[in-house]
Amino acid sequence: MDYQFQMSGNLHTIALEARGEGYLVTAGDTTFVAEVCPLSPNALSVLIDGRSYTVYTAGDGNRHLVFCEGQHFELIEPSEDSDRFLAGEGGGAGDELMIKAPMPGKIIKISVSENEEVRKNQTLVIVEAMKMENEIKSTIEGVVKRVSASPGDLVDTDTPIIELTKKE
Amino acid sequence: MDYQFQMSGNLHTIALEARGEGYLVTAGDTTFVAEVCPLSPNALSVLIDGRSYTVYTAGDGNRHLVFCEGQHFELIEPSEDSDRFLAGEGGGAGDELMIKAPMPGKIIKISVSENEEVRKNQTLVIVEAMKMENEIKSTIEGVVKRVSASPGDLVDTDTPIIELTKKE
Amino acid sequence: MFAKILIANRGEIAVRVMRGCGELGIATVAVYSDADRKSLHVQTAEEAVAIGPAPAAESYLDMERILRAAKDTGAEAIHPGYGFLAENAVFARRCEEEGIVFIGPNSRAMDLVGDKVRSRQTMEKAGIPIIPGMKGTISSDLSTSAAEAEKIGYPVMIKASAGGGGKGMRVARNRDELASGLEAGMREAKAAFGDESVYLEKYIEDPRHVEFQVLADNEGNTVHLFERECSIQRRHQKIVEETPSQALDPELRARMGETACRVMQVAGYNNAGTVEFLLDKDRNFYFLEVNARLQVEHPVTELVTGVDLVHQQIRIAAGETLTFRQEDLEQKGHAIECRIYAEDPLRNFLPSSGTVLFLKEPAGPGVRHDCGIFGGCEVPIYYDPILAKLIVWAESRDMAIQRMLNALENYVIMGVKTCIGFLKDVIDHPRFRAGHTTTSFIPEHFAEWQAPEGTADLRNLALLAAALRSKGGGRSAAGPGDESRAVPTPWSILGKWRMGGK
Amino acid sequence: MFAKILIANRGEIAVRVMRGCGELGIATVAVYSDADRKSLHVQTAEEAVAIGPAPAAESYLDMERILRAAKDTGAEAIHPGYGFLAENAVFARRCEEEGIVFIGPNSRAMDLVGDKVRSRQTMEKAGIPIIPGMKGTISSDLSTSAAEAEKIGYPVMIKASAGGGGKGMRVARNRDELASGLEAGMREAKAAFGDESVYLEKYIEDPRHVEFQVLADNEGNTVHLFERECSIQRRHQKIVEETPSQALDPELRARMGETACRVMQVAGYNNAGTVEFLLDKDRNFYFLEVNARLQVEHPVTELVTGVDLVHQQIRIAAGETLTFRQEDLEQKGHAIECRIYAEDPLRNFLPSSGTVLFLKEPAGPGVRHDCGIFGGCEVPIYYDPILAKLIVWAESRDMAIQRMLNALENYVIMGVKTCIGFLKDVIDHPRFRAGHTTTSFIPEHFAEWQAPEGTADLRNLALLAAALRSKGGGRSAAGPGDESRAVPTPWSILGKWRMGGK
Repeated sequence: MDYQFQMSGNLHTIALEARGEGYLVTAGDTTFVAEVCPLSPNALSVLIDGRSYTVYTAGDGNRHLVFCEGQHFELIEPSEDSDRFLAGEGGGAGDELMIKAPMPGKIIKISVSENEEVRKNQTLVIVEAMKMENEIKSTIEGVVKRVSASPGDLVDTDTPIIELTKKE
Repeated sequence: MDYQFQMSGNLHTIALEARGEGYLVTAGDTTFVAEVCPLSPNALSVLIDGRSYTVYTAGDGNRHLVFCEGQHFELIEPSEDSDRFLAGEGGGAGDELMIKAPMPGKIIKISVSENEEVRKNQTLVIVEAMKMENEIKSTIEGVVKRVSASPGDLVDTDTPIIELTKKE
Repeated sequence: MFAKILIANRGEIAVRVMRGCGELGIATVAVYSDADRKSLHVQTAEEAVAIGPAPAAESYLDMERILRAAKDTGAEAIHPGYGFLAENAVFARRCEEEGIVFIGPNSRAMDLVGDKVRSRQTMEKAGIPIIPGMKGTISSDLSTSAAEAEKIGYPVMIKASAGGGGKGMRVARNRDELASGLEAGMREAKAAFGDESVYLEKYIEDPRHVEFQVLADNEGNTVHLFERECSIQRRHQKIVEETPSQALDPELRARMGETACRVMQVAGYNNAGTVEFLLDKDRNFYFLEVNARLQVEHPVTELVTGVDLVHQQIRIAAGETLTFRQEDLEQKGHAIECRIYAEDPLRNFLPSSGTVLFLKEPAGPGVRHDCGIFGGCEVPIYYDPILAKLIVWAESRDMAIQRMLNALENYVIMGVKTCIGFLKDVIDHPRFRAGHTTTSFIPEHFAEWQAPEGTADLRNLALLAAALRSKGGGRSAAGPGDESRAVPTPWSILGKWRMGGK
Repeated sequence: MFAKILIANRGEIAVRVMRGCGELGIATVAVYSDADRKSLHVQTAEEAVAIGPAPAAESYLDMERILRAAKDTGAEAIHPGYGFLAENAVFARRCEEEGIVFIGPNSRAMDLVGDKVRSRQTMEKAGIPIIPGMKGTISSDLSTSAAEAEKIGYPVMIKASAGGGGKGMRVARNRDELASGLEAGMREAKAAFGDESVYLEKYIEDPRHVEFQVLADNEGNTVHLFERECSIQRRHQKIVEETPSQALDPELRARMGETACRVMQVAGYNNAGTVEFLLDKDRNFYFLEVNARLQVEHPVTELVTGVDLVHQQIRIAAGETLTFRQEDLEQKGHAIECRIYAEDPLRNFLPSSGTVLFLKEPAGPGVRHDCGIFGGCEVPIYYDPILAKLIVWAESRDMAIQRMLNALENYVIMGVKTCIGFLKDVIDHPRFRAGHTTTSFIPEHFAEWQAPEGTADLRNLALLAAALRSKGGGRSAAGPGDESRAVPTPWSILGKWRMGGK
């Protein structure tokens, strides 16, 4: 069976084939046999060529979180929403213009108004969470196209706050 | 809603009625309001009149295991099998005559044979588990009616091994 | 001794204090906001009282509700933990008025040390070395404060008078930064402590932050329990602490310890408290302030001295006399603490909130985990993002470092971002291993930090695990109606294949 | 130092040794039987090698398979843990032959101390006090052994020559008991150690069991790390250990410690080992035997001396010299260990096996949990039923007792029976609190032990929890087709009601 996951911005394909107590795994150019033993709903023991790995997992919806040997991985399973998702993540340069809330919190101050010119590193907005104020600064020189939040608003991660247009 | 459970050999009834963030609980003569907050699939936080209890649970089939404030409880939920279950538990005096395996293990030696007379405290059978030998002794004076296992047999908890008849 | 204590706090410190109470045979009362019904401190206490909505100002900072909870439950004393009302002299006084013992210093001493400006003046008069700085609280008038700043000489540090924990602190290297720093600092101070007063002082470049733990009973017996080095900071907030400090020798340690005891005696201080010093490159030390509370980093002192500070706080508050003198105390081995915050080191340590989907606590010989969370708990946005503290003890600093690295490597929190991966690289850094820890360590060596990518092998393992978790069953699998969804384990396809294979 | 070590064991001790290796930067190889694929030690190691079927004789006791696993993985040394091959001189010799370092004493010393009869003779000759008893291995001929028993004087103790851990031990108070005891003891000895030899000795009534931890490097430097009192036993097997012993004063401690070092020097012993003594009511002590391994109860010594015994074992095996002398060592505070067995105290401590359905580990300052299980693991019937060890340290014995009680109270294992509830009552017993611990403590005070019933309040809580877990939804609920079964939380009806109520 083939599976596809988005990890660190790239789409990866993995194929599993039952083999003894585990699987013949093909991932990219690599093929290996993994002996797999489920330990609990959140943990797997995997033996690959005598190496022992304990893999911890969790997730919600189509998001899989994996921890192994001190490293965290986040894998998104493409679904019906995947086109939207891929578009959002892959936006690249255009993204720099949308200032989003970096975390859930409360907007304390918006320091710019629409049509105002901003210079690089100028403070645009201050968001408070867990009693810490966080200044969000402009990464570009530009003009404020739209302000879509107000002081006092509660925002979630990635809530759009300010849209900038790059200076020519 | 009413529920019935077997606990420490007695049948208990408990009735729950939704009440705010919890339940109005009626158990025997007692009525109390419990505010209940699930913490995980294995844990509940319960507030009763300001007292805070964390209750841990697990189980399999119709058996519920509960731990609270250092105490363990085992509750059996009556099912279609419940009659058989109740009969098995309630056997009383008659049970003394059936010698059962006290734990999963291996029969090392059976020291008596059918029709043999046994005195109180005489060793009947030796079961080994986890490298420890456990002698099972007769609690009565009697006669061996039947031996239903052999040395080398693997037995589970409560597997019948020897049936005794009481001496008149 | 008290029969019942109310703990006016939440999270790991509330749990840790409750453990200490339990060991002294004292019943505990938790208070909780609406955001904390599920929290660990509510589960740990014998009793729990709801004290209001999620925002701290309406719950954990509401003195009257907390006092009422204590009265209603018959608690004879209140332990404030750290943060919230811990260093609030008004609250200490209200407790005194209500006949409830406040487990901390007397309100007069707290008044003094809590006012950073007045305490510095007092200490300066008593001959304690202090950092050059402003003598009074600053006005919000920029030109006055700019003149003060220029007199001290840039860079200057803006600090909250009522402050602590890095809140309201800003460095200003010029007049522009002073203007924005003052505004933000005062707003943060107001939000965190209900008092917007700030002051300025000379910013000492690249110092070490060395503090001394002090215990003073109600009869004036005062001892110090040696130092903690807390130089590793980000956003002016400590994340790694250790003891002994690599910067002290026995002579300097003794001198600083004596100074710390003298500070407390001058302040008329009782109970547990910490005297903070800056130590510059030339081994000059300056009195910074007194932390009139149990510190986040108190466990390293406990592990190295064997003294339980929570027990001592409670005993002193109950009127007991210290049972040891300075000469009975010694440092044994080495202890390091890492603070585990819900924050994203890749996004300027911004707090992270949400549900802890999975938790595996580190364990093993010499490993202590003071934990405020559990698998399934919520990390609310309303409070300090500290989740837990990982503390290790070992015979030597090298071994403590190794033990800490192993513990961090085996510490799993999924669902909220934490600084665990970042801390591993901090602890493993050659400069840290060599003991070159100054307050500029993080900005200097970790400004451009990136999380390690993970080897190709591990990425393949992650793909394998995700595939086994996948309910979709892959591109070629059956649709949502597939019966495999009913299997109660997430390893649904594994279960199916196994069954087929046997 | 070694780059890679194979741990020839399972369960908590394998995990604990692996942790110690990790801290020294040493990679670890686990070996596992078919019953242990899921076990914690396999997860903890970097590499894992299957070595055969579940019965220990075909896996953990199979020297050649273990040696092959070491060769195949390139392990330079083998740590045997305790039990299994730990005190098998043949195995130690096979390791020497294969050029693999056996982490334990040299095979010649192990030969000597492993033969309880010969070691007693040797020690007697060297002037070490021993218990009166038979000089040779007993024959299976009853009349000969009965004559020996009468010469020593009943009661006598039957002991396995190769033994340890209570296996093969029987007390005989008359000729009848001698006959059945010999038979069972020899069979158990054979099963446990592959050697049925047993011997007899005088049974000393109600003694204390006090042992001394010794470390000896390969150059003959020998130090002791003070005593452990291990008198609390059931079925001749320790379940509670502590240090310091309440029975020793500094003079007796020094005398016994010196004797312990002398025993090891006489035996030509190197690496870590323990000298066991019986201490009678008149404070006479008798050499019992040497345990030529890391003991189950080693953590209490670690907590009180600050010395990591696993690190020391590995360092000594790698040829390092001890870095401390006797005068550098001291006891600080008090440590207690409780062994957590899968057993039913209400059924004569019969082993319990099965699946651990839920585990909540105890935690907190001063609490160490050396754990061999996890939630969801299987406890196989094939091996020693030890699941974990709970060890606490505190400044005083009283506080250690309180800490242990709290930790036991918050220790949840569901699915297999354990001795946790029993241990709580042992630790809380006035005679234990008073330090009156002798080997007859359990039979004397706990023969009729019953688990506490639980208050009516707790029983009602249990009913409430079971009702909320109930999938059946009560007498009046829908049948098996009910959709509520699909809800992934066990709190299905709760979820439904909540949703309705909001």
